[in-house]
Amino acid sequence: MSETNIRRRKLLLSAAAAATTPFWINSVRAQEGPIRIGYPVPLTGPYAAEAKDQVQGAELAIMEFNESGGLNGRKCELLVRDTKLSPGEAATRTLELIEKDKANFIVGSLSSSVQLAVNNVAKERRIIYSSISQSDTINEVKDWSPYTFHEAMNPTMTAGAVGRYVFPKYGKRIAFLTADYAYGHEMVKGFQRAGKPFGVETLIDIRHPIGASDYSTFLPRIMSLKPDILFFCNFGRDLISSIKQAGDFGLKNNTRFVTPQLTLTARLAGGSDVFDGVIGGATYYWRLEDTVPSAKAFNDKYRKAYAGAVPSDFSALGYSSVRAILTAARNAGSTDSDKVSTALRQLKYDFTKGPEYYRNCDHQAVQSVLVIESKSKNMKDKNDVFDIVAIEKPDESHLRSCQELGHKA
Amino acid sequence: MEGAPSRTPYRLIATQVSRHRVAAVIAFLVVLPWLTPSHALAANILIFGLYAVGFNLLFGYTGLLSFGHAAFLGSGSYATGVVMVHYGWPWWLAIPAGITLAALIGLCMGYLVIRSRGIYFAMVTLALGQCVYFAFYKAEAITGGENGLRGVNVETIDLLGWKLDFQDPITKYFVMLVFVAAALWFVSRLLASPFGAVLESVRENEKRAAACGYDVARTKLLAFVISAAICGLAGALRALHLSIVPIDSLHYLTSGQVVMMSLLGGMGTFFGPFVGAATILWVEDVATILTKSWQLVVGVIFIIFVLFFPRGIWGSFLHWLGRR
Amino acid sequence: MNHPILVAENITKRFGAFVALKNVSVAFEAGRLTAIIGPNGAGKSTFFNVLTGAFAPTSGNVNYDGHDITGKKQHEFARMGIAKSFQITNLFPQLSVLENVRVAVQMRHSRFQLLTPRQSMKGLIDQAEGLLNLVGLSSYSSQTARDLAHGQQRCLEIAMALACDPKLLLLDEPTAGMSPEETLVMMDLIVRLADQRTVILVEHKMKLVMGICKRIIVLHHGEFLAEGTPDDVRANDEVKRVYLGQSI
Amino acid sequence: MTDLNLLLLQTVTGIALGSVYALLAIGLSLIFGMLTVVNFAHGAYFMVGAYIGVYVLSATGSFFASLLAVFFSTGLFGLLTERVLVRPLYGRGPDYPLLLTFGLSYVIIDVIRIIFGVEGLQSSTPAALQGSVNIGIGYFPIYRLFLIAAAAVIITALWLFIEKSRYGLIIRAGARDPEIVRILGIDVAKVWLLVFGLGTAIAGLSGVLAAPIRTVTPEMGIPVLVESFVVTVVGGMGSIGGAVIAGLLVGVVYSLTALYAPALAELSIFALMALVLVVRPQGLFGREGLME
Repeated sequence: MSETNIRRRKLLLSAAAAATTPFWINSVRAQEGPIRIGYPVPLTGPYAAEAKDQVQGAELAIMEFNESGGLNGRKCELLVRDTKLSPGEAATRTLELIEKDKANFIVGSLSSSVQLAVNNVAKERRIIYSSISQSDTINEVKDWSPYTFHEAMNPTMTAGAVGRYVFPKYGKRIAFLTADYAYGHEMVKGFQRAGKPFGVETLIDIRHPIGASDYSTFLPRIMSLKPDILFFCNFGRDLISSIKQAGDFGLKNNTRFVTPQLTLTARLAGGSDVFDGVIGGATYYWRLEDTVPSAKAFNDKYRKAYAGAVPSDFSALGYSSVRAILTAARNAGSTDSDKVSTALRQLKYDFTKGPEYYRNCDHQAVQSVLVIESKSKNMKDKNDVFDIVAIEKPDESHLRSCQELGHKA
Repeated sequence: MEGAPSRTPYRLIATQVSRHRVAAVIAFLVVLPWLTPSHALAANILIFGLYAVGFNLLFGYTGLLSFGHAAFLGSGSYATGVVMVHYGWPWWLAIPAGITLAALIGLCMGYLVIRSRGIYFAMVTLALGQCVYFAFYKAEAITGGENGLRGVNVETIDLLGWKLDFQDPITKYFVMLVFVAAALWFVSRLLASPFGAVLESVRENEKRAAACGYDVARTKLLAFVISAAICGLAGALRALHLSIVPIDSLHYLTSGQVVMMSLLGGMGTFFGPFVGAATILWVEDVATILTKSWQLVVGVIFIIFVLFFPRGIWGSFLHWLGRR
Repeated sequence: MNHPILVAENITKRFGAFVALKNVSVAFEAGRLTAIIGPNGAGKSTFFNVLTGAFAPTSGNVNYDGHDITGKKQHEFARMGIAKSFQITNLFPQLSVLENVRVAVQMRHSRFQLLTPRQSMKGLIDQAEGLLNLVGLSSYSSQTARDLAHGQQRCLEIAMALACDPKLLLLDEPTAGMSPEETLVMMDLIVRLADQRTVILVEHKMKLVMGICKRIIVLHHGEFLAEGTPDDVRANDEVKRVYLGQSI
Repeated sequence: MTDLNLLLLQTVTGIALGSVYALLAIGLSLIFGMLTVVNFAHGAYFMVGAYIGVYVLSATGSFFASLLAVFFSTGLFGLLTERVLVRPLYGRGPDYPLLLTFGLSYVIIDVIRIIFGVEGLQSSTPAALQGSVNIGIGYFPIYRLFLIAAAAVIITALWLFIEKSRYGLIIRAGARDPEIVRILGIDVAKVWLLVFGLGTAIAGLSGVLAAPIRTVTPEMGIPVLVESFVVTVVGGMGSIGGAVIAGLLVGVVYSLTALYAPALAELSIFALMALVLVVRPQGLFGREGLME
């Protein structure tokens, strides 16, 4: 076949494609057919395990929704996309989800920067986005939109609850080892805010580059100050490395290690020795089932669906965010962004951890915060790694006020 | 080569395509959105293709392997985003701002690296690129730091009273294509110009070019700055496309990506960068759905090309056409 | 004696502990064809590289037309009218023969012109074709430079050196690796070139230069040994001793 | 703790950090000096070394056995890489091996992800080396002292090998001029093979030595690559002594900056590099003209 022939065929093909591709993709979102939830999460990269939990939680919620008849018979499907933990990649995937796959809602993400990127793309196109990753910034008026919901806790709540627990118990002279990005900075602010009434004294706040592999150079100075509490305001691998190295320097002998967010996945990756005695906050821990009925119900469903596995914080977030949106859609009787947004605002729910609701001004999920301590003894099974030492009840007064965030209400 | 008799239809096509190379590339880009699985992917190919064109000007035509070109893509994006978000500039004025900053950073970086050659050049550009990364990372108040810059939003474009919906992916694509086409025209003219000849001579034999009387350092510096400016334009368009500027657009892996694209497509060819960008982004897009090990797939393809097809896809194709 | 166009004064060049040139002073007369000869390791190539600015001398200086040019950059030499050819063939291998010369010709006219098509600059192409004609390569103009035979490549290099219309042309062993036929062609070309400009030739094979050069300079072990007409040099006892066993 | 003690302790910390940098840079520099190949997969070999080390340690319980296993396995892996992938590229210009190893690093990282998973491995300090000890100026982790000693031993062994052994002589000659080696009737290809393997083996060793203090993950080699580039540029590509001194220097500069201005610590090593480039483009101990 000659080259010209091939070219002509290609041209015909693309003309045909052009004819079938509507130019008005953006204007009308499908009100028929299945409900589509776009789910951009970091399937590959360092947080793949967390992402997998998020997906499993979301799928469980969708299974329940479909089994109970959907939205007047309309079933829901989950469109999982890999963000590779990159905001640029996430923005592209979100564009694809909205433009090509006609997603009705977007849920997901697992980093401060990725959720802000996804949020920006979704809000411009008036699509509801529910974020399941910690951030204070997304609550603020600059990034927020009527279509932005924040299911995860935010640093102010998390650090606040942990701080209110540890300050009276372990002392008022504190030091920070902080990952130098929004998450770390916000956590520091959260601790200091909570510490003000207790009169805590910040000895030093050392900022380390995110993703640093060696923390030794920051440790001698902290040691020389002999703080009562050392806060590790970092996440994932940074947390594991820095806690481990600080332990090696012998810092643990006189100083209590605290981190705002202590997750099951990090604890399992780091090992019991490294984390022994470390205190932190959590959205969810499966042992909540001992006291909270909805947690028991959620765990049972999860175990049944995933061969006995217990849900992590990320499974719980994935589950409750998706379930909240679908419940709201059912309440609204529609998938229209404005109607569902209103319904979400009116929603009071208890899916995994006791009662929750979205605050009206910034759509932050007001929820209880768990304070947990890592243990190396008396473990019932491999997942029994924390003791829940305190639970702070849902309380708007622990959040930054709407005015502070720049909202009118 | 010029003036070579075209005996077969294949050669005839090759000659025709290379004679009207800008038109040929634009024709491809016009139909691209209907060939790709999604419009967003087409827009990414458009942007990264231009990024690779800028890079290729330095690598393919001047022979300098830079591992720091993300600095230009990223600073182009940031400058465009920052003037829009913080200073309320209109989008059409923000694009030149992106180009300008990228060119300026190119000038500073070029001044430092132009004395080093070969592999050293690659390493030093990499390290300086990381410096730029840190500078933007630290300037959190302006750039948003790790969170990236959000809010580079354009809803409609007003063209003398004719309103275009910039949220419509096809409209957005074609608006960006206008800029890419202009850049391609410029690069094509540049390559055909006397200066283009000097670039080639520097690539071919630096010592000889100097002996002929060309100031090799200044020639390289100018090439470096122009290359940076084109990558800056790609960055500016990327900011508009994504409506955000992610910090990893400055990361060295983004520099590595453009190296892969250029080599895979065919360095020193006009169309190669787009072929390379399309291939890598497409493979990533498809491989991501099929397997979690997309990096493995991309890496293996890349190694095969380095070993067996150093001319790249388009370069090998042209070579094959030429031999028919 | 004509006025000297190029003067090397007390040139010393060291590479670490090794002294390649020791206090060499030579003046080259304008309009002459001068050869620098010497046995292997005499320092000819080092001297050539110092004269053409490729190496900076450890001490001493080089004057061209009354100006001190020591330490000037490579490209400035061509712009002052000093051209050279290298000992090892040095071309733009993937460009066409015509383009090789055209780029060289272009230097005097356009260096940073970005948007004019180079094909539209007919004058440059004509000049390049003229030079190819001069060195006998007209019929190869569309070939790729690396596909030429060795002797042709050397001729191409001379054409490129001529492109900047040099007053002074320095050639480093132009006949190295050539067949006897090619050597004859090259020698003939050099004699023709020497009619219009000063030519300095570095040569290993003494026999070759005896017939065509007006003046010969002999180096040995990095030092100046002798200077004079071919006959003077032939008669010089020192030179005889150095070239022991070779017929001069 | 007095300020002087803090300063000293910070310096020791920097030396411990720098010994890892030095080991990494030596491998890179060795390969470059001999083969003029910039190994972009160097960080990947570091990571592979850490993985194999942790795996062998948990299987055998012997840290020494894991060191040996890593040295030989990453070395063998390097030999294979050179023989199969890099060798066909000699003579095609220095860019090609660089590009190849860049692609290879992608592949190695993903293969490790497939074998060991994406989460990384738990790596603990060998029991005998746990805890910290008072070194007169304050408490310092025993393992980091061991790290300094281990790096010193490896560097000395390498120095003896290069300066005193027959192979070392060939390597030194070959780094100056491959032609000489060829004229001496030695198979240069074999020497290059050996050097590549040696370089990757040392990269692997630095990985296993760093494993107990870092998190062992597939991506752990990525920042390491950039850092070792900085060290080799500062020390001078191809100079082994330069790599050692620059490694320690970069470690100490980083550490002291971290003491006074922690936020600038990361930038400081790049600033150092930029400074060296301006003042001495070939690096502190680099030979001029090697890059051309």
